[in-house]
Amino acid sequence: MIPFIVTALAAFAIYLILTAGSGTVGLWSPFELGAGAVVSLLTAAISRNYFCGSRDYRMANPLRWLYCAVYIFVPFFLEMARANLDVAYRVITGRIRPGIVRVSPDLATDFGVLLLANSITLTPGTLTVGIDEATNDLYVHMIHIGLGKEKKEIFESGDLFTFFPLADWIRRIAE
Amino acid sequence: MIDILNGLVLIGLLVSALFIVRCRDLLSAAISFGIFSFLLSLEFYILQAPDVAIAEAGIGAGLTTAIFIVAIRGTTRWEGVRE
Amino acid sequence: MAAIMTLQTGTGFWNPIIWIIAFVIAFVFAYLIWMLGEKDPKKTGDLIRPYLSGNPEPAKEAVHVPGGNLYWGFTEALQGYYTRVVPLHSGILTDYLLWFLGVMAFVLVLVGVIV
Amino acid sequence: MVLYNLPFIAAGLLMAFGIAAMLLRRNLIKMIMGLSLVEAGVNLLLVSLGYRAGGIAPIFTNAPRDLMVMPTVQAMTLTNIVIGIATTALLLSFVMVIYRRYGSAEADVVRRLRG
Amino acid sequence: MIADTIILVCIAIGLVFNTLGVIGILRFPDVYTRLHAETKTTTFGTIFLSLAVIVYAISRLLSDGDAQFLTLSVHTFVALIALAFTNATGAHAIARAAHRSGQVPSPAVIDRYSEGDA
Amino acid sequence: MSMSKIVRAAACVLLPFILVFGFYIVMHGHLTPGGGFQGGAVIATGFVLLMAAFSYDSITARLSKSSLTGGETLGLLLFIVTAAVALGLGGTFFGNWLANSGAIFGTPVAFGANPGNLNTAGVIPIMNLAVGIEVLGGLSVILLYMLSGVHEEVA
Amino acid sequence: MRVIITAVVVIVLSLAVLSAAAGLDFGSPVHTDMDDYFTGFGQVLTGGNNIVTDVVFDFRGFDTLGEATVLFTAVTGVGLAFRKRKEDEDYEYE
Amino acid sequence: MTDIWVAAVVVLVALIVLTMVRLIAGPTVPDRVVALDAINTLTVAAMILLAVIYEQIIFVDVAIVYALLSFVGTLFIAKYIGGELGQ
Amino acid sequence: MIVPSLLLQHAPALLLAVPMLGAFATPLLGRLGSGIRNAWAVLAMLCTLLIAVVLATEVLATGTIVYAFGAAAPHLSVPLDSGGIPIRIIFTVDAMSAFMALFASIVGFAVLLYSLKSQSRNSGQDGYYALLLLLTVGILGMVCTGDLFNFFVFLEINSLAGAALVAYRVDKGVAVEAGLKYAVLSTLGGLLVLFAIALLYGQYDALNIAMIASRMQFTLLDKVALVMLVVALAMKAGAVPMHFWTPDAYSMAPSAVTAFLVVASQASLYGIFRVVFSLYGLALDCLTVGWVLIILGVLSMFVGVTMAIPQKDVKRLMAYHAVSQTGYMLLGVGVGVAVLGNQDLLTAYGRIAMEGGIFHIINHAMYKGLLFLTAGAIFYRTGTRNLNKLGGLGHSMKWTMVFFMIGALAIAGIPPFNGFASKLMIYESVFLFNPLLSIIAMVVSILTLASFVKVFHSIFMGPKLPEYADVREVPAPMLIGMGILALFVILFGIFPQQVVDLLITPAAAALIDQGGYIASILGGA
Repeated sequence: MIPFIVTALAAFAIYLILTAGSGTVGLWSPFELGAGAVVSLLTAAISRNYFCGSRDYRMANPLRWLYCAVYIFVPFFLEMARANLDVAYRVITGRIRPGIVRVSPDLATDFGVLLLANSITLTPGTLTVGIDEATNDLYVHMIHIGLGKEKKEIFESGDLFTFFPLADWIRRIAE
Repeated sequence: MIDILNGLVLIGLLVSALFIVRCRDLLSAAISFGIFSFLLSLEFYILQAPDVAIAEAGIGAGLTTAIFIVAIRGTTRWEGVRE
Repeated sequence: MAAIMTLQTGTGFWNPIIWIIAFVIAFVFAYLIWMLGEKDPKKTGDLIRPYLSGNPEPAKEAVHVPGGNLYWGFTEALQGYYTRVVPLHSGILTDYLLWFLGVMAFVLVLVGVIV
Repeated sequence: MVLYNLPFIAAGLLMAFGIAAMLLRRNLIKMIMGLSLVEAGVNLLLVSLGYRAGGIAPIFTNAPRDLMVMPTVQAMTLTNIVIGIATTALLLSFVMVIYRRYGSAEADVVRRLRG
Repeated sequence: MIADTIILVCIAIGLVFNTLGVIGILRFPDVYTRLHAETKTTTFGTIFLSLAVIVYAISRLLSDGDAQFLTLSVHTFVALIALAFTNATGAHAIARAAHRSGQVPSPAVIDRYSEGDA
Repeated sequence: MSMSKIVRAAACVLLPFILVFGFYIVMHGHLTPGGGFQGGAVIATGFVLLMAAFSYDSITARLSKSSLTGGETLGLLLFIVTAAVALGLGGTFFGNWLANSGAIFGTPVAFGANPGNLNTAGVIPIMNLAVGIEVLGGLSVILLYMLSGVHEEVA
Repeated sequence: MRVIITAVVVIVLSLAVLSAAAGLDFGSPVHTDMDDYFTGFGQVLTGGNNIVTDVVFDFRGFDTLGEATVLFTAVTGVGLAFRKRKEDEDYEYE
Repeated sequence: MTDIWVAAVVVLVALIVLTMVRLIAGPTVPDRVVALDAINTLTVAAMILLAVIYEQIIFVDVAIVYALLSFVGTLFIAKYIGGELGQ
Repeated sequence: MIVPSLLLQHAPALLLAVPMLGAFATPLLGRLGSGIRNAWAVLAMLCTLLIAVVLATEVLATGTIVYAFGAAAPHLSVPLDSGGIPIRIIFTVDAMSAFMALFASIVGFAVLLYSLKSQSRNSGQDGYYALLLLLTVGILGMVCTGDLFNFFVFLEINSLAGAALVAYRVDKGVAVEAGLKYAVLSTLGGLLVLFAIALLYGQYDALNIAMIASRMQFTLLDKVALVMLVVALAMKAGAVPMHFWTPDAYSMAPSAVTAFLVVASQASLYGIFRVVFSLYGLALDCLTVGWVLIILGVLSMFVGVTMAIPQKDVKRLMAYHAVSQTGYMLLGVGVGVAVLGNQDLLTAYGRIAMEGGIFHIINHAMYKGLLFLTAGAIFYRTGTRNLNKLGGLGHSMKWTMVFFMIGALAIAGIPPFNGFASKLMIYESVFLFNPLLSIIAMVVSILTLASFVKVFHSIFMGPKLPEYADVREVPAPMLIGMGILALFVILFGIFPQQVVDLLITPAAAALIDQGGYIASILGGA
């Protein structure tokens, strides 16, 4: 029952975002609200076992979402911008030193791993190639490894980023 | 300006169609088919047919590629394989 | 009765009743001829045993002609035609498509679209 | 004027490519891809038939303008797209079944029916 | 107009990064490095292009007060999120598949993934 | 075999979003671009996403062919019945018996620019929903059948 | 020989399908009366803002039913092709 | 102002055509998938910009569908390359 | 009595809606049990047959029926405010359409009854019955519609349902090969038909056949469209040299389906007639198109029958005969087209030739359906179709033998069966047009007889073979299905003039009368 409710609420929120600006009840017209209710119930009936497959409801807390938004707009975006300039430099000069390294972020939840992996992938210069299903260790392809760094057996997650420890942020969001 | 746009998209369409015909690797041809569907959808969009563009994007780019890949998995990847 | 069964074909007509009557008459004639024959022929003896060129008739299973060989002479006589036509039915889908589109192209030229 | 007809030319070329793929390639999946190309060409032709210079999409929203492109062809194209994927799926599953029995998906191997 | 300037800058940045991404796809030596160029740089460029659209929509929303520009900005933002999310996951899937299919990163100083349990 | 954990988690997060978006397209078919086919195709693609991310066995445990074909058939029956109700009301087959009637989906609309009110267009939303259900069932079950063919061969 | 025939067929058919470009004007169709009726009256008659949907489900609804039927046919056909057979139906093929 | 948007779209479409070089040249299949993904991203960008050019707000829906659904094709190809399809 | 009036008023719509509803519900009902499903399928087909009868009587009594889908009233084909153009999908059921619909549903009903028993051992019957009903939908839609795009949609339903049914026995893969060939060819044909429709739409902005006909200019694009329509539909009808899919598909499909596929081909033939007469009419170059049809017909007759003679597979042999018989129809109607512009010749023999061709359509459907069903009965009991292995079945399958004999004599044009009546009309009128063609037709007829003598000899004659010692007569539903068709064969043979007067002459007149067709849609224009 709880997965159903959680999924329905999430679906309803998505529907409201999509139809924002359609009427006068707040931003929505009453018919849209009714249709949204029906749609979210249908969606929840279909997808509750996937959306809440892990039976882990800590992401239902709105504060975490607020935190997530902050994370996306400030540290992540800055990291991305920095790294993009780096890759732009490498595209132009062609000076690369690629390799695949192992990173151990110590994250427990699936959502956290997903967020971190996508952050790593979207941050230029690094690309998640694989994942150790048991320990959640990530294998990361880096476009430029500093001289001598490849000797390290396991990278710390902080080694991948310059300004912010993104893994710590994600731990705060998702765990 | 819009005409240049139109022409570029059509050139892309023709190139990917030619690649579909020419390539002996069926998997590459299927990928090219995906690109072809993208560009066709963009062309429909430019021709003011958003309904058709959505249908082509959903069905052409998503499902048709998937169906072709599954079919290639069920048969063979290379043209000209005889057993 | 006869009138409603007549098929007018513009230049002629056809009436199944007349044909049926003709068939009946022919049958009656055949029956009459059969009647004229000997009433009780001998049922046994060498007299009624069939011979083929002096040899005794083989069992019926042995002379059963399978369907595939029935028109052997006909196909043999038209050998030249069949050696050309049968390979056309090659079973290759590409050939079938080529015939279809080829006829289309031919008719396009014929009608005068492509000069 | 001919250059201005770019979408028509492209649609015709797409159909020609598809037909060429069907006639020149022996792989069944490649032939089905050719069929899909022909279908895409027809779709493109249909949609460009309905285009009117300076027209907007036939949807009434807050952005009014006089001229609208023609809606009927778009409806027809929608129908054709769904028909196209239905056909493609059916044909590809046939090819999969054939491959399982014949061990090949080449048109000149798949020819047990001939003559 | 300040909005126009912002839009112009955003479009310029977006186009530059998209161009760099495409050049990177053409220049880099192997799949993994090309994926770097493709996923990140084009996504980043697209983010800036979408940002231009969002700025445009907000400026029109403020000047006209028309609710449809709210829809425009929200939908653009949704498209952006969807794009970034799917692109990242897709890039990971391709990289993993390429590695599983036996493609080693050709200029590479190290490859822990092959050494590991992959 | 299923794909990596990252892809699975992404599919699980994306699935409700795709479903909501598909239903959004279906419900707004008479107002914005889209409609039954397009929305149905989007939802079907959502299911296909699951088929891509998870292994065949774990998919067939939750998505059964018979329920999908049942949904498809129900959509078709709803469609044809909606069209045939017009016969009973004195119209013709496919007559739009709800348009401009003032009842549900029957708000009249004036000609011209229009922001869009969901409560319009007569039987069209109902038919959109029917076709949407039909298309989602049909397309996803086609993929499921083809995957089962591949699976049989591999096993 | 075969190659020549194929080439000729492809060329003739290409010319035929390209004839559309020679005989029609892109962007300015000659007759537009049926579609003008749709864009002019469709919204008022059915109440839907999206004229394409109006055409698909109202004016040409029967086509849509036919098209849904095509999809149903394909699903049934695919299901038959991949069905689980309890028995090997016994027949011989020559 | 509109000219700027149109020019941006033209550049994007030109980039799409340029990316097709990788599609044709790319020695392996993953390379071609990279081209597919790049074209997908660029097309979404072009669609969003075109919605502004045409002043048709609702056209953005097409871009969303696009961004969501092309992912599925990529996943299937990746699954095939990784040898995991059908198991 | 609201139901009969409703039925009368909406017969064209119900004719399609009832089998569709039947097809959609069949898989659902199949979960409840096979008996319920079979009863449902029979009920749906029976209702379709009844509606077709009602529709045909109505059309023959009152003339062309028009049904506008979604309009305020069924006959309101042209909305008052539209400026005189039809905008909705309109069914135009004239005498020709009603005739085709009538016999298609008769054959369909017989085939369905036959299938109840003949398919009872196979798996996947839910899909089988649904597809059979869908094939009916496709055929009925093709013959009833007055809208070009609608015609295309039903053509696709026809193709796909037919291909799926051909591939029904997937075990050996051979049936799937036949289905694939059929599906690829007919899909490409369908796409070319759609291309032609697009060309017509692009010029005239109309999809209604009558509307396009009234605006017809016969420009270059119209010529391209004409060729594509005619050739693609001729391919679907199985005319030589585009007939290659026919023997494959006909021989590998279940026999009941084959009998129905014949009708599906006739529907494509109807499409050609509709395109040539109603869509283009006098505007086209009658002599060229007529001769194209005649040449296709003559080639079909000759190649079909000569290819049939050396066959060993009984269904493949019959399939080649089907090709050959299609040639007669093309020949008859082709002569009609060739003299379409000349009123004197038309009354002298053109009309008779067309009537012969059209009469041959119904006769062919009946006796060829009967023959395929008997072949299926033989296959049902013996498990083989190889003529070299068969023999001596006349001892144990007497009814089947009688039905086969009726069908064989009818196809060979032996009086007093129905094949003779239509062939006689064709011979006489074609002889006036060109004696050579008539002589070829007669020779082909003789070869047909020869070929069927062979089949009859090898299957039924001869001693009882040991491997077929325990072969019995087929069950009753199969015999009933064959009996219905045999009854029609005999009836049409004995009362040809009645059938011609009742059905064929109005149909031919409706085809020739292009002005009347246009006027029925557009009003007095």
